[in-house]
Amino acid sequence: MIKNKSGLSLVLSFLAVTTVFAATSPRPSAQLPPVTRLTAADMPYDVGGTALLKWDVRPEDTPDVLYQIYVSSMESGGWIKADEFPADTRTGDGIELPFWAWNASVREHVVKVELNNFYGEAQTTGPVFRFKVTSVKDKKSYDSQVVSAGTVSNWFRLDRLNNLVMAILVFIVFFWAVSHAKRKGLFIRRIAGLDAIDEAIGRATEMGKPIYYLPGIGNMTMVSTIASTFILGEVSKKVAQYDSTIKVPHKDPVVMTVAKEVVKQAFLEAGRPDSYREDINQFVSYDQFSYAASVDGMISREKPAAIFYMGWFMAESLLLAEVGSTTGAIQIAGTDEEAQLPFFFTACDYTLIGEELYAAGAYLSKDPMLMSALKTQDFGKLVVMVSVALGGILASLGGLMHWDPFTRIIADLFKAY
Amino acid sequence: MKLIKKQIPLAIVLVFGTLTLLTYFVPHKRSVNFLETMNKWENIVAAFAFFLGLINLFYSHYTKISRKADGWGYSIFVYIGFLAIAIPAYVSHGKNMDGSVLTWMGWAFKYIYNPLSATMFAVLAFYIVSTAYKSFRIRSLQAFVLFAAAMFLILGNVPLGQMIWDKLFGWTSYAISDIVDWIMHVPAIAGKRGIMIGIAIGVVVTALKIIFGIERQYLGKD
Amino acid sequence: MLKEKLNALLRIDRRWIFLGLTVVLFGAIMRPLGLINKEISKDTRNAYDFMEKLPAGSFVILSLDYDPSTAPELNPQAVAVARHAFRKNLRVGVVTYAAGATGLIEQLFAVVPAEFKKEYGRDYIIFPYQPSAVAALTQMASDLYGIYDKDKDGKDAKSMPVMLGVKNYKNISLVVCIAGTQMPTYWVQYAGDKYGVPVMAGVTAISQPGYGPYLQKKQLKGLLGGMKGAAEYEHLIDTPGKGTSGIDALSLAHVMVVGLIIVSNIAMVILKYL
Amino acid sequence: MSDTFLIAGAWISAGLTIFLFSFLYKDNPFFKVAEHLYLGAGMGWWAQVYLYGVLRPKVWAPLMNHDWMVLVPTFLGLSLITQFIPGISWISRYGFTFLMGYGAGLELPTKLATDFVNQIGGTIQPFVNVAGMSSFALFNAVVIAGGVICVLIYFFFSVEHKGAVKKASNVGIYFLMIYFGASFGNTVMARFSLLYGRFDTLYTFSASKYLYATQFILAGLAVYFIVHALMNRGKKEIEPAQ
Repeated sequence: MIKNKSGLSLVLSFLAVTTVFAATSPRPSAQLPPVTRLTAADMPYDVGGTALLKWDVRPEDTPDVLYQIYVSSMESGGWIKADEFPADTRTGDGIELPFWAWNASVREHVVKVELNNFYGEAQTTGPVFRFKVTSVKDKKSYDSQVVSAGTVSNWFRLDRLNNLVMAILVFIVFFWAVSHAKRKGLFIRRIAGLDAIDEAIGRATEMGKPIYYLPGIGNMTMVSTIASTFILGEVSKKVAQYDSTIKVPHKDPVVMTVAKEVVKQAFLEAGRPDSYREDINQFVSYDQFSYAASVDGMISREKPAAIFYMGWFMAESLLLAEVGSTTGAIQIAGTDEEAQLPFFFTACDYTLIGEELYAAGAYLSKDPMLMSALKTQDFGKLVVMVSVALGGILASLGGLMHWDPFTRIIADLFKAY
Repeated sequence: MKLIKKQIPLAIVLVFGTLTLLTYFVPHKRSVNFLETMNKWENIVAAFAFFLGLINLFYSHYTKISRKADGWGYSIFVYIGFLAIAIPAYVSHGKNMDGSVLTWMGWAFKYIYNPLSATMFAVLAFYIVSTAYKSFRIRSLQAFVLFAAAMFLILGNVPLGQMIWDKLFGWTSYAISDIVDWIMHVPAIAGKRGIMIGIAIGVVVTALKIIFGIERQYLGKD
Repeated sequence: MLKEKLNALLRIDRRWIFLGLTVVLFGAIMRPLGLINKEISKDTRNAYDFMEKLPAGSFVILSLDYDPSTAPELNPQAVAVARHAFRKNLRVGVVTYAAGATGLIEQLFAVVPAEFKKEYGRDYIIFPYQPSAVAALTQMASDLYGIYDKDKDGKDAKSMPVMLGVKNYKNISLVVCIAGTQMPTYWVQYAGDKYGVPVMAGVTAISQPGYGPYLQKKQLKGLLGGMKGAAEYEHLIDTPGKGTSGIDALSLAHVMVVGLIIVSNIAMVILKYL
Repeated sequence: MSDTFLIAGAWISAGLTIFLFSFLYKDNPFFKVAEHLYLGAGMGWWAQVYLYGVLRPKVWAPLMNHDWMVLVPTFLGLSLITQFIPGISWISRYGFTFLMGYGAGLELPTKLATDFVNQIGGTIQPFVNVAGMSSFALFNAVVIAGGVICVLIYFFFSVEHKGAVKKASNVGIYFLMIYFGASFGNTVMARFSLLYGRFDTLYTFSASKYLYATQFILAGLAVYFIVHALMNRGKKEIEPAQ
């Protein structure tokens, strides 16, 4: 990929300069040797238009020395100043690339030259450009030899390899989980909040008061709503068994149609199809606050024994949970909307936090898709736990012992480029 | 028929999903050009998605009026509200300002849409106060920790709270802003990061399911 | 006897509490306490320092994605940040991905640039709303004119002096996203992490704690949170505005909330154990 | 724009604000009217933004310049709308699958980078400088790393929570509680700020310059509630949410 046409001249000048260098090593400060062993190449892993110049770090690289980079598109002359910087800066470790894609050496100056800044973008990828580095000290400048290179459009971001590996791992684990879930089922621990559901339904039956189940204001594409309908199935099955009553007010008509099916099925499975009534599910309002106001009214009139809030809730959580708590009902909530969790947590007896809601849905339904998604998430968490624990220990070890290349490897592995 | 109804759409999602995904790993000019075309297309298609919401709202209130459902009279105001903005917008050719002078549309924005939109959520401030009084119950150690963190934040956020802290706990030599900064930058980060990582994998799995046509709820029923 | 009274106190009609809040807050607006927020959080200071260090003439993107429903919190932030940018003689490009924001943006930029004698087209430019934030953010990595070819009035953007030498993220020194939506996350995810452009944000107080992980990892260079963030930034640029007066007015109401929680819980404890 | 219109604007603005607030006393027709106006006005505003800001420059103008490539996304976009037409609603799948494919393809690797790989990196990173770190900074780094692990254990569903796992997950809950507490505390400020914004406007409009808009409208609404209460005296009113 590197179109380096300076090979021969480079060797020649190298020979020439090393002899000079050897002869006059303790030189007076006014004199500065020109830069040698300059190479130009294409910047890897990019779209093109950026060239990479490298040359060795020298003992003369003090802050008062300046390097100037010149670029030209012509056979001779036509130099444009592309960059200028103090000689003690810009080494190989300044380029942000991981260890597997880049050798970050502090013994080398590395400078990226963005050709697009000086030439039209269409002409920068492909043609050969010429470069030279001029060292400046005390207003005197010393040119290096001229090297040339062209840039190309690359095909792979090697620096993003860690991301690709992780993506492929997630891919494999997910499809493995799907096939396992379908054949043998997967283990998911029982969610503590589910015990509270039984207790709440039991109490409602004793008191002879109704149960409210609010499926949130989300639509059927949301994982939280899907999980909520599975939990609704389980709750209504228990309700049917205990011969208690349940009410499910809705904001989304599509969710309502799904919920109707779910409740009907649950009553059938519990052997009580006779107690199923169409008005268990009722549509209240399309509008968030009107919905909340109407449901608040229903709750404060009927004073239910238990209220479930499961699904996607927004600001109305505040209005609902407060009224519920003042009626003295047992309240069990579950949502993945973080901003609402504090209100549920303070006003309810039990709260399923975020993924616990999905897990409860998966646990109850054994739905292979929910299960495998959850399993893949668990896999991801495992990766994080192990990496954080091991990486933390190794990084501090490396830090204490000053093994810089070692700590760099750890840091690079967990960095997105 | 199944081909054009189902298989081609699923092929579209597979092909466009995979190609767009690959642009992340392929820096080549062709990949950039492809992505640029996709960006422009996506931007236009997404614009039409707005009309779904518009038609949905108009239709649902139209049926309410035509069926004379409960409170159908209010539904008329949905159309009135729409026209109250749309007509001035048409008159002002979609411009808010004419130099430094409000146009009709700017006026409608400032005095109709702005107060409505702002007040809808300002109402919640009242419910926060009554929730704090009526249902914020410190029932357990967990709830107490939540309460304590909230307390530091509430006091630290306002100057009067900072003064009260200094009066009562000034002797500890910790300013409340130090404590708030610590809460926000140490334990809260751990909590949020723990939630975030699980959700990130969930999102990745969902994206995978969409690309491979496993997740197709959004297609609707046949 | 005490128990009955306490019970009655806890069951008080919530409209009395509403009235209490109205009195406390409206009173504070009519008669300000005059307290000034002096404690500056680390994140606000980082944001200020980052902007302060930019050389004059740098091109900065202001992504203003809030509609009237969160404007009282976020508009003061936007005003303070815009003032700072103009004072530093930075070039400002305004974008938005919230349709409700367009009117607020025009009202804001009808006032603030004039304070610094800044001219439209030379010192700042306002781009029109775009429906797909992800597409626009991705496009700006290679060629922003692919989507932002025209400004809000339909004039050619590329030929304006303010856009001189600006083509993609490589020419953009900073993105400040002030949003009541998920936009800061999008900026981090689709621009900051992916293409390496520095991003900082101003967000509502509700979402502020959620951005901690991005701040710790320096994916966000700084963060203003809610009205307090605005007040802090106003203090740093030494130009008090709506944030400073607002946070003062909120003082009493905040203390009232703390008081209510404590009083009601003490009452509960007495009812339960005495 | 003349003063008359500004005063009219103040009255409308103050009126709509107070109508929405009247919900706090109880649900009433004024609130419902304002609420429905809000839905419509929001759509009206969005419609004009899309029309003048997007469709005209992005679709209409290129078509006028014979840029036919725009037709592809336009057809995909229009296909979305067939969703409402029974029988041909399947056409909308073409638009939806394009949107979903593009979105999912872009999101997958970037989400992994931002919320996964970088978050692991962020947790480990402080330990690299362990040698030159203050003991407090080291303590914080350990708390963050330990906290992240404990929270993840709390959300780990593949093993039963017993013994050490249960202890760790219990510690995880406390980290979540601190996070939620911080978020609760800040929510208070956020909601109050919005209310402050509205009250500030109402206060402005209560000036004589605006002919005391706030006071008059408040008084009018109070009269309505009193009259309404008097007229319904004796009838058992359905108690609204208390």
